[in-house]
Amino acid sequence: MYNLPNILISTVFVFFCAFPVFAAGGKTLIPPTDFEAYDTPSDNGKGVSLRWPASPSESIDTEYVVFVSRNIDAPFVTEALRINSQTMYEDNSDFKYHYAEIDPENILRKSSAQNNQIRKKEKYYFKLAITSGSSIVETGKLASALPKSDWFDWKKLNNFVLMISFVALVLFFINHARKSPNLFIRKISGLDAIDEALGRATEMGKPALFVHGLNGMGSISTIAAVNILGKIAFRIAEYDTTLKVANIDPIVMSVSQEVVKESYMEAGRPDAYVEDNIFLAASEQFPYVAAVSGIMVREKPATNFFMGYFYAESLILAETGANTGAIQIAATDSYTQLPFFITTCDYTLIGEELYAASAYLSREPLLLGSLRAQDIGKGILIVALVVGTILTTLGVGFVSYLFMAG
Amino acid sequence: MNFLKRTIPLIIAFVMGVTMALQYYVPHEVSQSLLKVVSRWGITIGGFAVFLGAYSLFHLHLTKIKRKLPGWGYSTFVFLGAGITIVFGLYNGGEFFWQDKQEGTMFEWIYFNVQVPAGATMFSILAFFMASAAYRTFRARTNEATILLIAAIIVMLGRVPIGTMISQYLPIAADWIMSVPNMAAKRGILIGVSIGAIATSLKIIFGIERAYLGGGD
Amino acid sequence: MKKSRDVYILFSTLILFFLVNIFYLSMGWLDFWGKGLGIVTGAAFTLAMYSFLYKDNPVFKIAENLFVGVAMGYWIIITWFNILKPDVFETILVPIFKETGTPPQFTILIPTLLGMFMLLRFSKKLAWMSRWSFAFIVGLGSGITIPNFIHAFILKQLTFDSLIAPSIPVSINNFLVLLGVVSVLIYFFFSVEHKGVVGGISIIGVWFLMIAFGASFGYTVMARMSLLIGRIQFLIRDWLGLIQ
Amino acid sequence: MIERLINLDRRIIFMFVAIAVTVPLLAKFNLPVRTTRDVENIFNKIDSLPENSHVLIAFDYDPASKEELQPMAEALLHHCYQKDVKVIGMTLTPGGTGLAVSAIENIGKQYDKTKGTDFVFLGYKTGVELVMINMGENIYSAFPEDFQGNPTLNLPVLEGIDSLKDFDYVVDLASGSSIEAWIAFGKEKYGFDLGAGCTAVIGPDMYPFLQSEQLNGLMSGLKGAAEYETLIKQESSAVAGMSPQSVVHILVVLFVLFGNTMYFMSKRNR
Repeated sequence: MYNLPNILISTVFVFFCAFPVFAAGGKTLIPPTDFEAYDTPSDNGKGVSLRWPASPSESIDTEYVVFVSRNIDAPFVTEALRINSQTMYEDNSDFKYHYAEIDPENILRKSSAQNNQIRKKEKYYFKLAITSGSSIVETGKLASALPKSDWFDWKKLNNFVLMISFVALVLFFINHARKSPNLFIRKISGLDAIDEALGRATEMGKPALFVHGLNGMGSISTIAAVNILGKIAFRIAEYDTTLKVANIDPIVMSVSQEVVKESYMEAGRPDAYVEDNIFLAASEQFPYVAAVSGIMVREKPATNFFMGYFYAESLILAETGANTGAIQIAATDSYTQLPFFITTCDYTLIGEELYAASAYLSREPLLLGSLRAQDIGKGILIVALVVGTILTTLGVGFVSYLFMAG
Repeated sequence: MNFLKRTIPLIIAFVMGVTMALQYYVPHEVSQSLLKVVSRWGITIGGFAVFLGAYSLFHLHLTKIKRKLPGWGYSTFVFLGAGITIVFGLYNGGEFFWQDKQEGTMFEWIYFNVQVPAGATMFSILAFFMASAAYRTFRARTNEATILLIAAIIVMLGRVPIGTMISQYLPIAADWIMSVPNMAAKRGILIGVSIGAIATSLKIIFGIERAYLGGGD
Repeated sequence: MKKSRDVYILFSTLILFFLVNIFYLSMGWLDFWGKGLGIVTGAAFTLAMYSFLYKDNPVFKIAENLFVGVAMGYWIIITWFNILKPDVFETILVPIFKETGTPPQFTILIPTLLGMFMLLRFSKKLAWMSRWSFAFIVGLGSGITIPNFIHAFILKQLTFDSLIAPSIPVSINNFLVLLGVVSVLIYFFFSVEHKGVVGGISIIGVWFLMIAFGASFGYTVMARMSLLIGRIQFLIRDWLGLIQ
Repeated sequence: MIERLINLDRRIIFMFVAIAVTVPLLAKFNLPVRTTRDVENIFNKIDSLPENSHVLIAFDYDPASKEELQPMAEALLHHCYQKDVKVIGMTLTPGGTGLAVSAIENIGKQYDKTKGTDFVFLGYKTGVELVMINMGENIYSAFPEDFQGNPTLNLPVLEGIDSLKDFDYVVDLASGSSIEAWIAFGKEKYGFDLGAGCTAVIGPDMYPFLQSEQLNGLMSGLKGAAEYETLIKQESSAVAGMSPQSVVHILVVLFVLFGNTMYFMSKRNR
């Protein structure tokens, strides 16, 4: 089935091969002594790995060329790879071996302009040559490989083990917390301030203002914020002060109404609950800012709570609040806004402290359990980091190898 | 009915979650094709989400208008803006929406001369509030806030050309702050947040976290 | 009294804006039928937004609500042309009625249906069907998140740099990075009371956090100022032509 | 006296800011911009690309961040077109489409580039990580058509591109969390070189990725854009913005120092 040009090219090839050692600018090219091809491990069945030892004639103007063919007898005309001889060394081989992964089917298809999508499972043959200028010298050995698909990527074993252990941790601790909801959580310092702030509001006879942030009920930050709101409302009912909650999302508003109402009932003060105090301030970011700032300036609440997920509005709200002289307590996991809360509020719960506070107050097993599981996950990573760095310093790469990303 | 409303969604989430998590470890062609198909489906489903957003927005403003809530008059402008844009978008420069998108239409004019300037200006308003907060409220109330403000001042000066003129060490100090303490803290935060995200994903897959299903039974 | 002053300011600003534009257009500095009208509209919206700085006012509210509407309209139209038209309309509907050379891809019906179910969230009776779609998307998202996050944000982020580096500053920095990462992680560790050694390390964690927040603070100031610079450039270059 | 100074009307402070920005712009003095390693890395990467390489630019921002990211996008495009690199644009933000397509096409015209052979804008897809994964498996599946509705298969500009890993370089210009997604679901999953440009707000959060080499370079904010303009020797609006930026930063620093001095003085008086 050979067509004419192929025969021509192969003849040229035979001609080259007849003179294996060519003089290139007075330099003799020595081909690599060995050449191997094998199915790339842990891949999708497309790749073939090629590996060969470095040749002594490597230089900047020398290149390696690999030819590929479907047939051992067919001429090797399609270039599968052409690299500078001083590149693509195998990792950790100390420049002694070259390594490359190629997709032979893709290369052959492109060269023959075929575009059928079906891949045949067949063996590929490879020939390696070293070239410089017009001279080319081939390695005597032909290599062949049959690519095949694999069902597990062994390079990702550590990832898999981590995932499975973390699944086990989360499920175990959530179950554990359901049985014994007294899992220890450290004190969150900002939380003590809540009582103090509410006490002051009572003394001054001024309301406390609670702001949720912009996110809807789907966000964990808002859920945590609503949990804390429930506890604040309980205290408020006991102290007999007014609580105002400014919302931007109608669903968050109705959930907040429920939560606050429940807390008032729990505190035995259902009569003190006023539904209109939990209201929709506006529906867009900046009108919301304007509305809430207006409330702050007009009513001068003694205490402002900013809890949930905040965006750019945080700065304006916290600034206005600080200038009305209110005690401000913030809790957010939006790290970009935290700097502004820290510099304008009296107490700020940072990042995950928001979730921890909500778990601490609500004692919800779901939150407690997963918090504990995450802590253990962090603990493992802390130990790995410290031990791994010490070992690396001592020249032992064991831990860093275990945690290498595949 | 409860089976359709509650159990099936939980099964779908579980099956999808477990399959896609395991898919990551399987390099086989079959698993790759699955990923390709499922991600394409996800994009298509996501395309419909625009109507969720539109519905919430229009519903909110419609309610405002219907109940004559304070400022309801302004809500009509939301419909005006959206209406004009959609009409010109569908008209598509005379080719109508079932043809390919045309260039240089009125639809684009509205985008470039209303949405772009208004959107770009929106957050620049904060530049002013930032300065006023710097003057009136950014206080070194605590040791922590003091460290924060000092780092902020070094970075602010070190990152602009004039910093070099004040002292040649300012940009170097700013670079060091960014790439050592800032980097370390941000990495700590990143690892913590990622563990949190993984835990949340697990809870969703195992049906422990169901907030995404919405309220009701 | 105060209110009438605000109205006075509002109207004089509006009149000034019109006068400036009429002057520019009549002098031919702004070309009405070319880009001129667009630039005037853009300048109007820019100034309307900035009027919020004086106080919340009707002009700002109108501009903002219009903007919100336009942005939503734009989102809808772009979604049609970029997603729904090529992925749904032209892959299923068009090939059924017209010879296009490609057969209709009926598998796309599944995500199309799921997408439509999603919209039933607002129906009282059929809201439960939307849960199937959300379960699909959320389950899919959770599934791909877990292994990829472990790989990219945990394994790749654990760097084990030797504490004895070729130069002393590098060694010190490597040590500080380790200390920073570990102490911040310990600060966010909730199962142990912050006392003794743990307490000490967590205080170091707070310092690292504060320096990092300081950096974010500085960068945020920079960002907002850049936005303002860009808008002022628009006003004095494109609109008023005071600079080139 | 101190109390009155502290409680100065906001609007007076606003005036200071407006003047601090406007006057340097009108005075038109450009300050020399010092380039940093992170920006140089992106520049060197694109500079080293051979002709007809493929660069994917993801315009993941909307008009709200235009003033920071558009100058960056323009500088990057100038450089790509100068190097005769093929530019493929896309976005994950619906509001970003108009800005992206105008930048790609207008700057392309300046270099006599043709749509479809030298550049293409693929348009918008929703689903962030799903889009990246779908592109990583097959780019024609994620984007069967470009922004104007032309079929992408057999488009000359995409010749030799099958999926994400065939790109010589990918740059994400982001105003949100898309860089993290590009790292986790793009770069790490499919293996390509990734650079990023972002608003200054999220800039500091990107440093862990620079150190772990998950990002090869980073431009943050208008300053990053100014550095890139300096590197390609086409100083434009970002460099012009550096003098007001300097002045206004000094103003903010003075405000903080002054405000705190007043605060501590009034505290002592009490």
